[in-house]
Amino acid sequence: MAAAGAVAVKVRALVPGADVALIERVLNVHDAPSNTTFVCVGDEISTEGQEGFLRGHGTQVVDGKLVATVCGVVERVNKLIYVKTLNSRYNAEQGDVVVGRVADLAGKAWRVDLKSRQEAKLLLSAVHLPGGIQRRRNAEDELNMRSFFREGELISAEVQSVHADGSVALHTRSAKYGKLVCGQLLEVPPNLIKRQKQHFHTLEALGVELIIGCNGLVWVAPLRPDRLAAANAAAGGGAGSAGADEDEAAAAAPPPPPSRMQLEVVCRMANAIRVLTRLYMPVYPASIMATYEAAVEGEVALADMMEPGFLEAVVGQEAQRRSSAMQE
Amino acid sequence: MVGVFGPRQSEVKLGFTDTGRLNCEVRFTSFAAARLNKTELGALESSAAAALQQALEAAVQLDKFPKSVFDVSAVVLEGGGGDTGALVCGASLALADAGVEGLDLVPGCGVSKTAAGELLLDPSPEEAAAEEAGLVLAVMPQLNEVTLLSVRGRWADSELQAGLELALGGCGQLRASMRECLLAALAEPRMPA
Amino acid sequence: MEFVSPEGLRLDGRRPRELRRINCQLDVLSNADGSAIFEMGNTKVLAAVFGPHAVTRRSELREEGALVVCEYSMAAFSTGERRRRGKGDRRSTELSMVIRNTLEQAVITELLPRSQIDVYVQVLQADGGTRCAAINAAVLALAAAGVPLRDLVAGCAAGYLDGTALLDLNYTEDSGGGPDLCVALAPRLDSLYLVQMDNRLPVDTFQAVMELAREGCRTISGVMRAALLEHTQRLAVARGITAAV
Amino acid sequence: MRPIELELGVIAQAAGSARLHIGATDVIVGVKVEVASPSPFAPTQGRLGVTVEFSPCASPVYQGRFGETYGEQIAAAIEASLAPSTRAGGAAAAAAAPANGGAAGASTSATATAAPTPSASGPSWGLDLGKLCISAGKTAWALYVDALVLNDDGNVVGAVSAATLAALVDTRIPKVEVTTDAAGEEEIELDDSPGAAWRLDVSRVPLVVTVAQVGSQCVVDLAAPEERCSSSALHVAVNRAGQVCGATSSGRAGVEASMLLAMTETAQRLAPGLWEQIMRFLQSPAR
Repeated sequence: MAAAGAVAVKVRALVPGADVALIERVLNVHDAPSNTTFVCVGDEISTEGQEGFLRGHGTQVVDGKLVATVCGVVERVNKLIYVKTLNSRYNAEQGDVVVGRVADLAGKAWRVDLKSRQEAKLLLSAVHLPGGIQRRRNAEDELNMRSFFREGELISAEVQSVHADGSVALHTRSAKYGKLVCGQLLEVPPNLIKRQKQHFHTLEALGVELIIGCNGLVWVAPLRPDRLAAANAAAGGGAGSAGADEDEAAAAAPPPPPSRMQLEVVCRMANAIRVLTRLYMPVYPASIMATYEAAVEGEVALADMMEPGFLEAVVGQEAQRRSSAMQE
Repeated sequence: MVGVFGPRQSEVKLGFTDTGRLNCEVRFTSFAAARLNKTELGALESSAAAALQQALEAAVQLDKFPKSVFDVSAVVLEGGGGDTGALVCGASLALADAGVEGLDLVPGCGVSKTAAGELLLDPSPEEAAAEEAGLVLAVMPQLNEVTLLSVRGRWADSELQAGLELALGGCGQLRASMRECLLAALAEPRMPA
Repeated sequence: MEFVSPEGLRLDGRRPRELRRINCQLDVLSNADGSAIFEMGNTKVLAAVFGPHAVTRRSELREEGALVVCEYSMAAFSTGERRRRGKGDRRSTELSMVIRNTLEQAVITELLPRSQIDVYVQVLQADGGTRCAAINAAVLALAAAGVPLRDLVAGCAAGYLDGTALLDLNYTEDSGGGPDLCVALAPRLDSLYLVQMDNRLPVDTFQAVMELAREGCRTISGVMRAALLEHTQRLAVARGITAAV
Repeated sequence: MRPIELELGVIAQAAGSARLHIGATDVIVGVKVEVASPSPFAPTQGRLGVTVEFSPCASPVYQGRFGETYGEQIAAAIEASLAPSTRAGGAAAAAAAPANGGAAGASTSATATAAPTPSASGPSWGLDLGKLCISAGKTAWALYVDALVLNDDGNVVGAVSAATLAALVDTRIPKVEVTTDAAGEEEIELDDSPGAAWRLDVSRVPLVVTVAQVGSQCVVDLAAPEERCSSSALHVAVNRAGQVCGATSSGRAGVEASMLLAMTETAQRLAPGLWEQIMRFLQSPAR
């Protein structure tokens, strides 16, 4: 991570499960309010005091009793009882904003890896043609599909529909969707991401663009005033720079190379998300900003953001926030 | 002895790439490596193949051959010291002879450092066995780009630099003779395949 | 060789019906969707689950349910005597099949049509009972990955040496030449998912050994359940779920 | 560089072991010692074997035999850094064999002398395999270094090398005594008590550092996504004094000669500090 020549290397003991211990210590797991019910696979879920129930996700009925099939938190909505898992793959829902990587081309569609349960397809008919022309896609378009998106490229898209068998169809029929270049990609467990009204965030004051994909892939990039225009141009065929992504090296890529300041902000933002992920904390703009600001205020160096010291500070901050929320 | 086959179509199961692929295979004849048992021979062959692949990959313009594969198979007839260097030279010549577009010829050669600190270009087997340290270098002389470097033994800074320069010089000489050889081959009438 | 002393103690000082010390760690690898380390005495097994995801080989796609893929491998340093085990030797292949069969029954595959779950089991230390430890680690990893399971299946071995039924054999006892019974049990459903035995054993003793192994499975399942619950609770708290309610 | 996290003695069945985290890269190295017969090329030396395996737990792509070649390459680089004569010398001796054989017919001694014979003080760097000899030509310790990569987040070579160093420090080799009985047969007695075990001298063991070229910069300790952006890399073995003890290049593109020297220099600057840091940690009482 550091530039060549920096010799200071830290060597320390490996403590397995240090992060978890940290959470436990600071957030007082055992003192947590126990009005929620945790279940483990095979546990019986009590249905007492309820006349009849509806079996939801993560449950099965054995000998007339409701039994959990996943580990998680029991949720009850009227008669429906289901178990919410805390760690599982992304389950697509219509309208979700997602970030994915083009895996390969299959006939008239791109197969996109969303880190989801099943593959997602982006049909050729679901992308804008150059110049926004409205017409049927012909065989020539099919041959030129690689000029839109190539294998290995990152794209942002929206879930158009989820088929009955679970497979996903995407579309990029909006200027905000499309190819992603010159930024960093982060992987977050999808359960840590909350579905929100807005998944595209431009933080103009900092010069950062943030896309929080519902599928757990998060894109952080320096804000380019011309991005929307560039996205259109890229879709307009003849996309030049391919392959190299998600790295500072991408700073060398065409139009105006972001300043060092901007890159630092991007890295700090990315590290803030990494910290949250490591601590199993929800990832949404407010939490990212809080972590980011804590790092700026504490004058924590970029490389030190993953250090135990800062992790502890973040957890401490969270604990404080919660206790004040409780008092209110 | 090196043969080059290709370009041919890539196997579908390997998936799509927009650049070509280079498969290298090296075999030692049983008398070239008589003292080795099967497993040692296998290790030697695979490491030689890896080195060969590395040396050539940068020189062949693979992006001009999308979806295709080249097979380079080499047989070491007699191990007489500096096998890796000779392999690289031979394979590079074979690729050029097969009409594969390349950035440059890739000569390769070795340098040995004796216990007394002397540097020997292209060491003989006895010299190589008695060496204190050695290196193998493959380079594209026209571009001055090193494609393969493998150093063994302990080197002081200045020695390493001197050794590299010596090897670079050796590669320059090799390239000249390789070029002549290719030109001579062009001049000769070809047998129809 | 005497495996059970006159005082009724085994070579490692355990009682015949006693399990070794169990330790479970969850989510140990960052790349995997779910991972777990299951330790039982000196046996230590790591399992990683990737998926469910789209099938990698289309020819293996199953419309009706998920495909479970298993690979079992032993680290070169895991055994007492160092033996270079290439990947894919016969024992590993056999064990991969055994684990796969067990897990395929444990996972509710119908809920995940057209998808694939990769389960990789890596033995870090082997001291008898790797088969069962591998199943336990894999089940923990599956549960940690949020894959729906019929029950918290647990595996346990039992044997019969010196006229005594012994629970959870270690390596020395395992190579003692006596019968060795490996069982995987779904405790709530009370159904057996795997029964494997080598060597001969009288039918009436079999009952006793079987009962012992099932008892062991129940205990192990309990330990695994506690570990999973604690882990779930930690995650929930970190996520602020409890605080929000 | 990213901070390194180390844990020793993780594998009970090994003579020495270490687990190392660097970023999300996670490797376990186990060292095993066994009594074996020495190689016919070097009758007075112990044997050394290095393997590097990628666990499929690291990523599904390592399923089956995939990644074996990569592992072999890393193993060769590490092995060459630990002992000067095993692999490189073996190849040289093999190459020398036909030449000598042709000249001197049955004279096998010619190759034996031609094979690198380290001076009495041991080799100038690496492990002193002469110390691993129990009885010349008959028995010697075989040292097996097995690395298992559980997670790949870049800089695997560096991680394996550092973990190997730590595992070697952790390694205890039992004392043996050779007694000759009446019939002239040699017998080996093992002293299993932990107090009688000796440790290896690691002061000359070099560390392998990977320096990569990204754009026109020399970069060390790349994370996995960064590794995909680098055009070429040089694995340099450097001892604590900063001397180069071997190097291998990898990557798909050529490197300019001047760049190559810059990369070597970077490694030379980095490695001694890293070496000292690791040793200081291993010797600190906090451990």
